[in-house]
Amino acid sequence: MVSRPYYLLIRMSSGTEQREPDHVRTLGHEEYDPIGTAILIGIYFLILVLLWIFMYFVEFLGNGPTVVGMALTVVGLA
Amino acid sequence: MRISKGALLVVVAFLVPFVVEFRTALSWFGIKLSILESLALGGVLVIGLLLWAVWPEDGNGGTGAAGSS
Amino acid sequence: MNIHTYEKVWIVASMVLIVGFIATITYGAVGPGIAMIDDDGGDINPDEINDDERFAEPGVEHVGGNEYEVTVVAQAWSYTPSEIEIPANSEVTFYVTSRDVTHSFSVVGTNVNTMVVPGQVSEMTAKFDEPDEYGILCNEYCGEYHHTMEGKLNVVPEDEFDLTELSVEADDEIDAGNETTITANVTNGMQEDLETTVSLEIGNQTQEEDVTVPGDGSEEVAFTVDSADLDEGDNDWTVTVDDYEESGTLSVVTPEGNESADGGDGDA
Amino acid sequence: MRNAYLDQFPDEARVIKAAFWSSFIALAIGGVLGLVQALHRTDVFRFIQSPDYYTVLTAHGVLLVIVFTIFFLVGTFTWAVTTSLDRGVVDTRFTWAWYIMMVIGAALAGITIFSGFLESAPSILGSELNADVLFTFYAPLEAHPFFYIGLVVFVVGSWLAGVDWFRTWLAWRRENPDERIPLPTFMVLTTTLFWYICTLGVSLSILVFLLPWSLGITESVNPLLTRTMFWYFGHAVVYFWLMPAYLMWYTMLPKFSGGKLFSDPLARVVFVLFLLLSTPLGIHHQYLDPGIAEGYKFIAMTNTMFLLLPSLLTAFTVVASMEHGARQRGGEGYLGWLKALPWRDPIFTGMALAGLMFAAAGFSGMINAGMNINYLVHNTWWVVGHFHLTVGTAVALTFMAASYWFIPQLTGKELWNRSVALGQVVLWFIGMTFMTNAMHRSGLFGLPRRTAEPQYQGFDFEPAVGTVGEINMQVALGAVILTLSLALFLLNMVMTSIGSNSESIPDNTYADTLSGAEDSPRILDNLKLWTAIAVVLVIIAYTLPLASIIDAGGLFGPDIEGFRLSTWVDPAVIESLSEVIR
Repeated sequence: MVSRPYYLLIRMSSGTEQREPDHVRTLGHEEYDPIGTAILIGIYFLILVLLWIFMYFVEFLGNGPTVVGMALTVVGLA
Repeated sequence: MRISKGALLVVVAFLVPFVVEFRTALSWFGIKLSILESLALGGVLVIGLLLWAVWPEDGNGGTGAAGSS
Repeated sequence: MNIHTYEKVWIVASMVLIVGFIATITYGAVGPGIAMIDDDGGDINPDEINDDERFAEPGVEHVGGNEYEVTVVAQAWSYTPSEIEIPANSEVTFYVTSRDVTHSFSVVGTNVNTMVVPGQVSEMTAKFDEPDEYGILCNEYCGEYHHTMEGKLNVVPEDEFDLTELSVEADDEIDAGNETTITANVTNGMQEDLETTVSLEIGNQTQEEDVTVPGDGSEEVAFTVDSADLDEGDNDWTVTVDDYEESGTLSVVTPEGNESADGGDGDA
Repeated sequence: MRNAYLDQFPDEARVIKAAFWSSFIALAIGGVLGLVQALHRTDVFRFIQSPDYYTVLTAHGVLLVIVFTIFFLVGTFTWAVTTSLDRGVVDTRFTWAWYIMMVIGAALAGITIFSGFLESAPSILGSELNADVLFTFYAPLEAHPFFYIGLVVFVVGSWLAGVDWFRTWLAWRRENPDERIPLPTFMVLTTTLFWYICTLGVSLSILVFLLPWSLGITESVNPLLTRTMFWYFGHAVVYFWLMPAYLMWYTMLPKFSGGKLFSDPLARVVFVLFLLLSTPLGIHHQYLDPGIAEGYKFIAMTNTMFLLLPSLLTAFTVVASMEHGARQRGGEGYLGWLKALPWRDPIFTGMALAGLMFAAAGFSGMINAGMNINYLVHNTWWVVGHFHLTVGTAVALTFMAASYWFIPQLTGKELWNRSVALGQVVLWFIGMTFMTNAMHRSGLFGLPRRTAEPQYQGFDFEPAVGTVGEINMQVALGAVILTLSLALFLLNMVMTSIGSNSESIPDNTYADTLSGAEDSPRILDNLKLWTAIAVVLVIIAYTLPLASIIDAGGLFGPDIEGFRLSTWVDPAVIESLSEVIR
């Protein structure tokens, strides 16, 4: 029923796993690609970028008047 | 059941931030939902979700990963 | 180290995000020229606020052109002045300090917002392009009536704004037959000269005089009033400069021992 | 044979249990006070006077962000050290000593705060007993000396807890000279190190300036200096609360998901970054403070932004570990694996929802960190929304979920009701959604935080979206749901504790790793090196700002006396003010 070679059907010996009857296979580091994680975190990245742009350029810069420098202050430290 | 009861509960819970934030987001585009409309939208989504969840899965009928709980 | 490819990609993406944030903020500082509140305001001893050149008389001052300075003293639980009026299309530098505990000076619905720490002067400059009315509130806890600490900032149309002040010196009474002077003192807080007309209405008479009040100066206009032109008893007068006016009453009295003494001083 | 924590370390289990219960008591009181505030300031239901609101707020803040979190932390860390080193603490009497010290400190500060409710508080040491100064106790607002003493005693207690963990680790090191530090212990030690670094600031501020001043020994303080020293500690402390939650996400959540931790080396890197960067960024809380040059604020901002990195890395590692679990449980597809996660399990679900809320908090935190954008949100309700997502959800919800695992481990009794527990964590999530969404939105139009009645005479707020009334309703609704959730949690804890012994408690273990410690360079374990770099970074970030503040205002400020605004005010002033208010 499970076709891919690295899906090993095992029973965990550890007592903690007794509550996990649906543990069906064991994946090692090499054969596991967290593709779902990559997708989720990609979505998160997009949300962050879009909301940042919205917050900075629409909400913040649109919320004037704003404190401005008498002369242009150039921040160049660090 | 297409989804475990626990997962269903969590998905229903997720609808709350979805509707709340969706309402906020819509208003940026000038679409303003009243509280009643938002509640109705939430209700429709919950019912839709419940129907989807209890509808028998068509095609290959495994019980799914978490069907046992 | 054994780092998965996806994770490497994510580390790079995270760094891009971080650098992008810093770049946006730097753009805000350089492009629109947004400055942070900093140590330019200097420090001040809270006990000496009343003796301080800047804070002794808090309020609006004209610097020149469209530049203004507003000094504000915050204390539990009010601002002095509590209502600020400035013209539209102006560049305003606020100086705010605290007499007692930490407050804030936050103009609601704008990005003009600073902490007010005792011992420090918060200095910030902002441009007000359009007429509007803003609330000011304290957003730092400053004691049990913190929530009552508020003020107002009114940005009025340019042509409705001036820093003119009018004060009038006048006698209360004048002996019949004599002359007196009503002196109007017009102060001009703006740096430019103010050309205006001072007028006095008394009885059914009107006197007018055109004056030029120098920038940041004052001018006195003296109107001579002859009791002969007035009714016996109380005469209401009004001095007007632009939108400002001051009123009073001048009583014409008959000096004692005068021939018309008919058992009563005037209409008392 | 049962092998719960209680069976392995019965003596330590008793101390940890005591610490957890101290934490729960603070949570219960602080949580109820939160409801009082939410209903009061939204004008839904007012039964206290507005001046008392600030006493409530002080108690809510101190009890939840100091007492609740840190008691839970010391319990968790003691568990983590003993479990991962597989040895008990060196001497439980010492463990009890620091625990009792922390209790005394918390009680002293707590009693002082609560005296603020009394009509006429007792006068001790020459001043009235109260501390309406909020969690930040900015001078020259002045609290009773007992408040400061209580805080210091509590913090010193936590220092001794750190000594206890280090001692235990050193004892283990002698027995295992060549082994890598187990990951949970590594996390505990790095966190403790930055706790030492950051609390130095606030302790000095209290011991050198605030306490002598409140006792009348010194005459004056420099408000900007004590404020800066507070924030030197004030942001690192939020990472201190967060680290036990991170520890749970890294070392327990993968196991509850049915998988293993994706990467031990990266977990170590993350904690090293926290050690390095947690402290030299406190000035980002002072972006709008006068008296601090823009350059220092910019440095604090870059440090803050780079501190996003460990949290972003954590997001990946933790989600990947969950996915690993889901796939081992048979999950398939790009996102279909999400269905295979154990959503029935309140421990897993609570932690997963907490992590999700933390992702949202990450965004509002980025806004807070963005120096000039801070003008928009500084001291508005936005900030309150932010930290109710972080400490109020990421931390609190993780702690509550973890308690469903810990309490059975520590008592040998089975959890009273798993369904109630599941409902509880979901309710917390829903309540927080309502509350924080409204708070964030209201910040954008300038609704202030820390204000009993944000209803002003001279002006109204102009929300771009919705109405103020709607915002208030949402917050009140959220607060009620949260209180209900809190009550269910406490009920479950009490019922579990009075239940009967069970033999079916799972073993006390923590998650395995896919990529273990052997994959990480040994230098990561060199705590001396990282501490030294952390200290250098602190010196770079703070020497110049502190020097210029002291240079301008002097160590003790320009003759600034204390203000105890609750007792100092002339009653006539209050009378006339309340006239105005009516």
